Amino acid sequence: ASTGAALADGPKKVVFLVNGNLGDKSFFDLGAAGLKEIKAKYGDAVETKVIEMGTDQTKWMPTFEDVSEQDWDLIVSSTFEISDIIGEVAPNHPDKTYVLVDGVVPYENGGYDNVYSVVFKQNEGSYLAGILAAGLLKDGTIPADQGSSIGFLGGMDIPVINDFLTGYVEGARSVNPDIKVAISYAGSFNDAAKGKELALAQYRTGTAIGFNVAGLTGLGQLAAAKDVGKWALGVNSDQEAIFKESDPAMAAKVATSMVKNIDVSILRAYDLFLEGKLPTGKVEAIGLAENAVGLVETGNFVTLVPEALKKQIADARAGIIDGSIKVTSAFGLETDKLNALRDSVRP
Amino acid sequence: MTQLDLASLITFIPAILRVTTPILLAGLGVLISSRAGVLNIGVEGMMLSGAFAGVVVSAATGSATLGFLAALVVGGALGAALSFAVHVLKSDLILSGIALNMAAAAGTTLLLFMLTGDKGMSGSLSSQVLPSLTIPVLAGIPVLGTLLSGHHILTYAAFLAVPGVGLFLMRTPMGLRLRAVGENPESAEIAGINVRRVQVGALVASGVFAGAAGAFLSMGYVSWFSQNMSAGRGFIALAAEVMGHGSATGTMFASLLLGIAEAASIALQGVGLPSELMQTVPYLVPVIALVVHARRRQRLLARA
Amino acid sequence: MIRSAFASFVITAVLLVLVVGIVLVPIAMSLPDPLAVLDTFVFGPFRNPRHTGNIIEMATPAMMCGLAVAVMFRAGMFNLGVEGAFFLGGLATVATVLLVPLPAFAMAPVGILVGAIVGSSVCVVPGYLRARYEASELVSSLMLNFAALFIGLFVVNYFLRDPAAGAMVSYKIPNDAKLPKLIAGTRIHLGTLIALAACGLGAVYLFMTRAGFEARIVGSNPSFAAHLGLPIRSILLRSQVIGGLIAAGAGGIEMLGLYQRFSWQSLPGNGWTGVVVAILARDNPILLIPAALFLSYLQVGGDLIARNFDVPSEAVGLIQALVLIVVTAQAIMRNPRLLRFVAGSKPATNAAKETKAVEGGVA
Amino acid sequence: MTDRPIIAFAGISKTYGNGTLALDDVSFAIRPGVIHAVCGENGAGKSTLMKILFGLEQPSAGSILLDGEAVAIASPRVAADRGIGMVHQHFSLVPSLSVAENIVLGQEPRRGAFLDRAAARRRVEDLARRYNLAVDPDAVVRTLSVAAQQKVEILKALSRDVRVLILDEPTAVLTPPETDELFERLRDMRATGLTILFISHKLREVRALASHVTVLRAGRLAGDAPLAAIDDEAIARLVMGQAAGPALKRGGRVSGAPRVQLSGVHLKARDANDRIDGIDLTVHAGEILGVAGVDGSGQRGLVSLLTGRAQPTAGSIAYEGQPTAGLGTAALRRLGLAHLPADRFQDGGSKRMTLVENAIAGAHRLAAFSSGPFLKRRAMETRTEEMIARYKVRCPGPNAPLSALSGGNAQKLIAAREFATEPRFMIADQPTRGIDVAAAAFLHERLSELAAKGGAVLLVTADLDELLTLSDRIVILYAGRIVARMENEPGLTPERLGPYMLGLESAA
Ligand SMILES: Nc1ncnc2c1ncn2[C@@H]1O[C@H](COP(=O)(O)OP(=O)(O)OP(=O)(O)O)[C@@H](O)[C@H]1O
Ligand SMILES: Nc1ncnc2c1ncn2[C@@H]1O[C@H](COP(=O)(O)OP(=O)(O)OP(=O)(O)O)[C@@H](O)[C@H]1O
Ligand SMILES: [Mg+2]
Ligand SMILES: [Mg+2]
Repeated sequence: ASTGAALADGPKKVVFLVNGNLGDKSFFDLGAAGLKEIKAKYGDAVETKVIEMGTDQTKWMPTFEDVSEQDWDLIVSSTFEISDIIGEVAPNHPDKTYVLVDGVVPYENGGYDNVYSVVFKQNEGSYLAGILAAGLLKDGTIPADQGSSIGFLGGMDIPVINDFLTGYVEGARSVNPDIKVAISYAGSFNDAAKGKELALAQYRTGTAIGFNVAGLTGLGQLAAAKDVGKWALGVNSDQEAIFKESDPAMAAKVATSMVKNIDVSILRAYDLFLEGKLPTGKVEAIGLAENAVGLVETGNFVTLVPEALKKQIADARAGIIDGSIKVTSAFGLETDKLNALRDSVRP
Repeated sequence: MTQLDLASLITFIPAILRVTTPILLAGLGVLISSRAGVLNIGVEGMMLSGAFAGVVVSAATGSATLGFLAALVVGGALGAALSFAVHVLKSDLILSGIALNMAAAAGTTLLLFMLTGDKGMSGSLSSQVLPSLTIPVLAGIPVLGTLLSGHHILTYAAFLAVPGVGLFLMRTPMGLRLRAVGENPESAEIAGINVRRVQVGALVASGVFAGAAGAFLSMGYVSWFSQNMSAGRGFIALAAEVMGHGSATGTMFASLLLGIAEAASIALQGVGLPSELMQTVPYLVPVIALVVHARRRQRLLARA
Repeated sequence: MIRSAFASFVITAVLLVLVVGIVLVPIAMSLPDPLAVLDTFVFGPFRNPRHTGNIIEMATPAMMCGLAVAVMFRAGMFNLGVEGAFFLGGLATVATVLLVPLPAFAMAPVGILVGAIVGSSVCVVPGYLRARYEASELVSSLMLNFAALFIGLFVVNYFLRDPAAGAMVSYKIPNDAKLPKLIAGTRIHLGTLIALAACGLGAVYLFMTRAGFEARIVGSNPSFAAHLGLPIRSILLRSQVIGGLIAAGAGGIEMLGLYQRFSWQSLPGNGWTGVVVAILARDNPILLIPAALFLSYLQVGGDLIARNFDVPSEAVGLIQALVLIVVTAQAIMRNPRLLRFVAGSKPATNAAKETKAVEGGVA
Repeated sequence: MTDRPIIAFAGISKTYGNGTLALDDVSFAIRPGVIHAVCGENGAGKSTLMKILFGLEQPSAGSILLDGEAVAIASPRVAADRGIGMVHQHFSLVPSLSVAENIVLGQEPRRGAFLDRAAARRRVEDLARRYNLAVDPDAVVRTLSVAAQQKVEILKALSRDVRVLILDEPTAVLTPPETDELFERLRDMRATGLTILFISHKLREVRALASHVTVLRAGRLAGDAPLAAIDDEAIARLVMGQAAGPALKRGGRVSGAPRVQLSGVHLKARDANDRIDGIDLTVHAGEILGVAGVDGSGQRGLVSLLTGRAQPTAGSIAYEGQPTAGLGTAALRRLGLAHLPADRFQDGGSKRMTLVENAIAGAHRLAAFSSGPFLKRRAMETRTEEMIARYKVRCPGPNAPLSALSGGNAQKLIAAREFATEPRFMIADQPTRGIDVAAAAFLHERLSELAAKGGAVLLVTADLDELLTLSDRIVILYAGRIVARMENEPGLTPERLGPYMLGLESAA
């Protein structure tokens, strides 16, 4: 189905509904950045707005209903939690177009011709991060006295976080089948101090490089890495860049970041929408092939990573894109299987 | 924690002290306010605001000291604001504290956004941190060095503040007045003490401690401010004060216990039990400790 | 009496306008249409039945949590377990309707009942520890809230998680278990009636039954209760059980009334709202209703302006915080001069009457 | 000695925030160097006037002249600077602080930043020596007997170089020897030039101590005269607005079967003042057994044993022959116990609750006041109104909070509740402390009536007049033991009891 025909003249109106608050350095901030990019690209031809709905879930539905009744052309929101709500509201507003990032409505039930879902294969990006971490250890770029295992610091034990974990573990194993991964969950996404403490505990017990996937909590890992002189891997956006100016010493310990280009995907959705080519009525899973996820290959990456490892990463990337490498996803994975995976790499 | 030998236990100690520091600082703040009869529920918000002020001012001035002072001043000012609500407007103490927490969470995020265009964190600001201290001779000694040297300056400050606050409360004229006001304001009034002035002072002092606790988070633990980074530590500090039975040393031991429980839950993450269950440890240990303590006290009383 | 109640009401209203004005007007002035912002904040919630419905939906758990707090505070227990009880009650309700095979008509009542019983433990355990060991209920309830959160998350992760869902959420709540909606075009559900009834029953309990009377005696003066020979421990415990059941039941009602699945990943905050509402209502169950509606009205008005104008949601939070302080400000609300000004009568004459009444009683 | 008044009240009126007119155009003067008594019924406005003088309350109209000069006394601090000290009717000590800390509170000696404890202790010792009032400066106030606390209160007032000392019912809690001791001290102080304002309900004391009396009635000045110029009957008439009724006569009661028996009872208590150290005692039906003793001789322990709030550590208590081991207050109350507690607001009622609730509490489960789980509010109210009328409780109405009542009126309401159950065993603990003559006489009649109807009464009192008026038999407690038992024969005088109470003699 296509919504292009429904377009009228005048500036288009795009709204991004945040089911939480901005400032998470993740889904929400990246979504808001996507709207900024749309505005930057189209200027006066578009009107954009970001609405923070807060953490009280009972407020989300009323907001969606209000917004759907207003004259927005494109309504964007993200995370799986919002799927049920779009699932209920969208069929009542067939004249509106919805973009659901990192969530899916039940297309099999029908009636979702105005919803475009896009999910990110963060497990593919994390696979590369796993190769990088294990590779740096294996080839001695990180000397053995720094530690023998790699780390993973998650915000909570939830599917979207574990999707990073499965890819990360598999990538690391592809380099070193016996690699050990210290895994911790903070139980919170905004406690940087706790994040630092968890990271320090991992570094103290033999972790040489850790991957944080915990929003603002995860940034604590960078402070820990700086303190103990070990390595960190960022997530979602380029964490080296955040501190490049303000704290170069800390930025210097971020080997790379695994980025998830939510902003790019929203901009792309808007481009397609304008052209009348937005593939509504179905879900698109985007990953390395679409450049939707990947590693930051500038900054420290350039100087730190040996050419051989760079090539190994590039090969894996090609393998994933051509399908010769399959990366397990945590979505749909039973808790038992996930536990088995975690147990198998415990230091 | 694969092997539980002495060495790994010792490396555990700095972690305990770090986790304990903000709870202890804020707990001492709660202590001063509660002994004066004006329990400060707003520590959480004061902590958050202190963390924010420290980062912003140190970034603006390039001075960690000034940033730290700003954290103290902002904490104290919020103590004065709470006192204004309670003493002048005569609003409910608890409700005003809750309101202050709400306002601090909203206000710091809003100000952060206005200053940096980012609601999440202050990464773009080059803020300063307060140093850790290496104690010259001690640092060299094997076990003692790890125990006593190399901690953050505010960790030392927090533990040194314990006898300070204790002596202040128990041995100084002001402390005597403060306790009298908290226990029996009418009597204090009759003795010619300006009850309101003492309570204002206590709330300001309480705010200053909370501000220091906040500064430890944003200028010690990490070097930036992030949204809601106090993460409930103010409430844990309230618990520490109650568990400490209103004394400075009691508050210190309670904070240490809470710190140990938290540090243990962090260290135990490695053993592979469900992380959710590990995360209950810091909350269940204090309850158990409270009951054990209460039972022992009851038994002692029964025997007497 | 009625006149002075009316006077306080007028003062409240005027104050609110002032507070909102102080924070909102400067923001509104910077926007293209300042009047529309104020208009939306004040009247918006009543223009659209759905928004009016939002007030009532939001007030429903606030009333019940406020009631739970009031019942426990009245018995003299500073138990903050309402937050955790609400969370755990919601979870246990969902777990029951998902895991226990029940006929359709029994799902909601059994679910809520089980939820209430399981969830109430967060209030009852601190109550027991206090009654039995004199361990501070403030501390233990505060701590158990968090313990309940993580235990709940564990249960979701290991027993209720819908693996097909992309988040840590339970399977969908069966439609048969959901509470019926009462008014078309809104989400107002049966739970609202339950909450109103609960407040009424709460008032009956506290002021018209022997058990409630005893609880208030214990709460207002434990020594007096001991003098009378009241069984203080069991009264204390009974109050925490009642409070816990109400709070946890409220969690279950909220889940079956407004949610599709169990999807809380942090404490939802309703317990704190309950404390605020109870303090506003001075622990009076009937006053809980206007107090909860009032807070929800502020919230909906704030949401509307945040949604429709460039007003940051944090500014709304600031307004709400200020309002809380102002509406309990005795210096303003009980200011005799102000009351006299608004009510238009002189308390001096009242005083004379009262004095006479006192002296009349002497003869 | 000059005749110019040191203090003059000029047209003082006071209306409290709740509208109570406590003082209405009161004017009189106090000459320096005298002991000046102020009398009046409960609620006459005595304490209010003194609080105004001490800066705790502000007058609504009128002014105070000190040495002929109008002064505004804005706070106790100002009063202290002007040389006015006050011993309050209700203690104003901080229980967890030591005696010395309480006394220096507000003007602490310092050494550097710290409190100079040695200097504080010395200051207390000096004061104690100067005024001959022995106290232990390091004792924590909470652990002190009431009499000792009273001494601390006085020392605290004197510690600020006072010229005028206000004593608001200082003897209410003292035994006769202690009262005599206090009066000695007060006379000494007057001799050094101190002016003393003395408030009491006891005419005997007023006459023994003061040289001038002012009487307040319902907030107005009812009379003002040198004591030499006025007889007791005239004062009583001024106080009550009418002549006093005939005094109660004791005797004529026939005691019956043993109702409550204690044999070899011991109680180990945390507070040494509450210890019981081997007591054998029987209270019979139809008698009033008076228990005398210096405050802190074990009275509290005895009462808590008899009311089921403590269990004996050794020995046994029997109630009509049945052992009561393990029975709590509720069970004992079902057996017919009633208790008029010494601390009326601490144990006797709830200040925040209404008169109805206070009056019916405890009886609320009776069929008269409840049906099923519900209370019958109407019946409760009617019943309370009857109690208010019968016990002449001065109050704004049955739904006023107890806090709106003066202590005396609160006590009447509490008594009404405790008598209402027609108890078989009544413990009356300081039933008339701080209560005016008329109200006290009324309560005495009730106790007497109860005994006459066959009730057993245990009267614990520090007021020896009361003890001698009411009791059939008397036991004297000292340090947790009974040191004397006697019939209350007509010749018995307070002086005979004194040595036993102070533990100087023993006859048991
Ligand atoms: N703080 C107050 N607020 C309102 N009314 C008060 C207050 N204090 C005293 N009153 C009232 O003022 C009147 C005078 O009280 P006051 O305490 O002066 O009496 P009093 O002569 O000292 O009585 P007593 O012999 O009982 O001590 C009483 O009716 C009392 O109820
Ligand atoms: N806020 C108030 N409203 C009404 N009455 C009050 C208030 N505060 C105190 N009172 C009453 O006023 C009196 C204060 O004076 P005071 O302390 O001399 O009385 P009291 O000793 O308790 O009474 P009594 O002499 O009858 O024992 C008390 O009786 C008290 O109950
Ligand atoms: Mg008085
Ligand atoms: Mg009195």
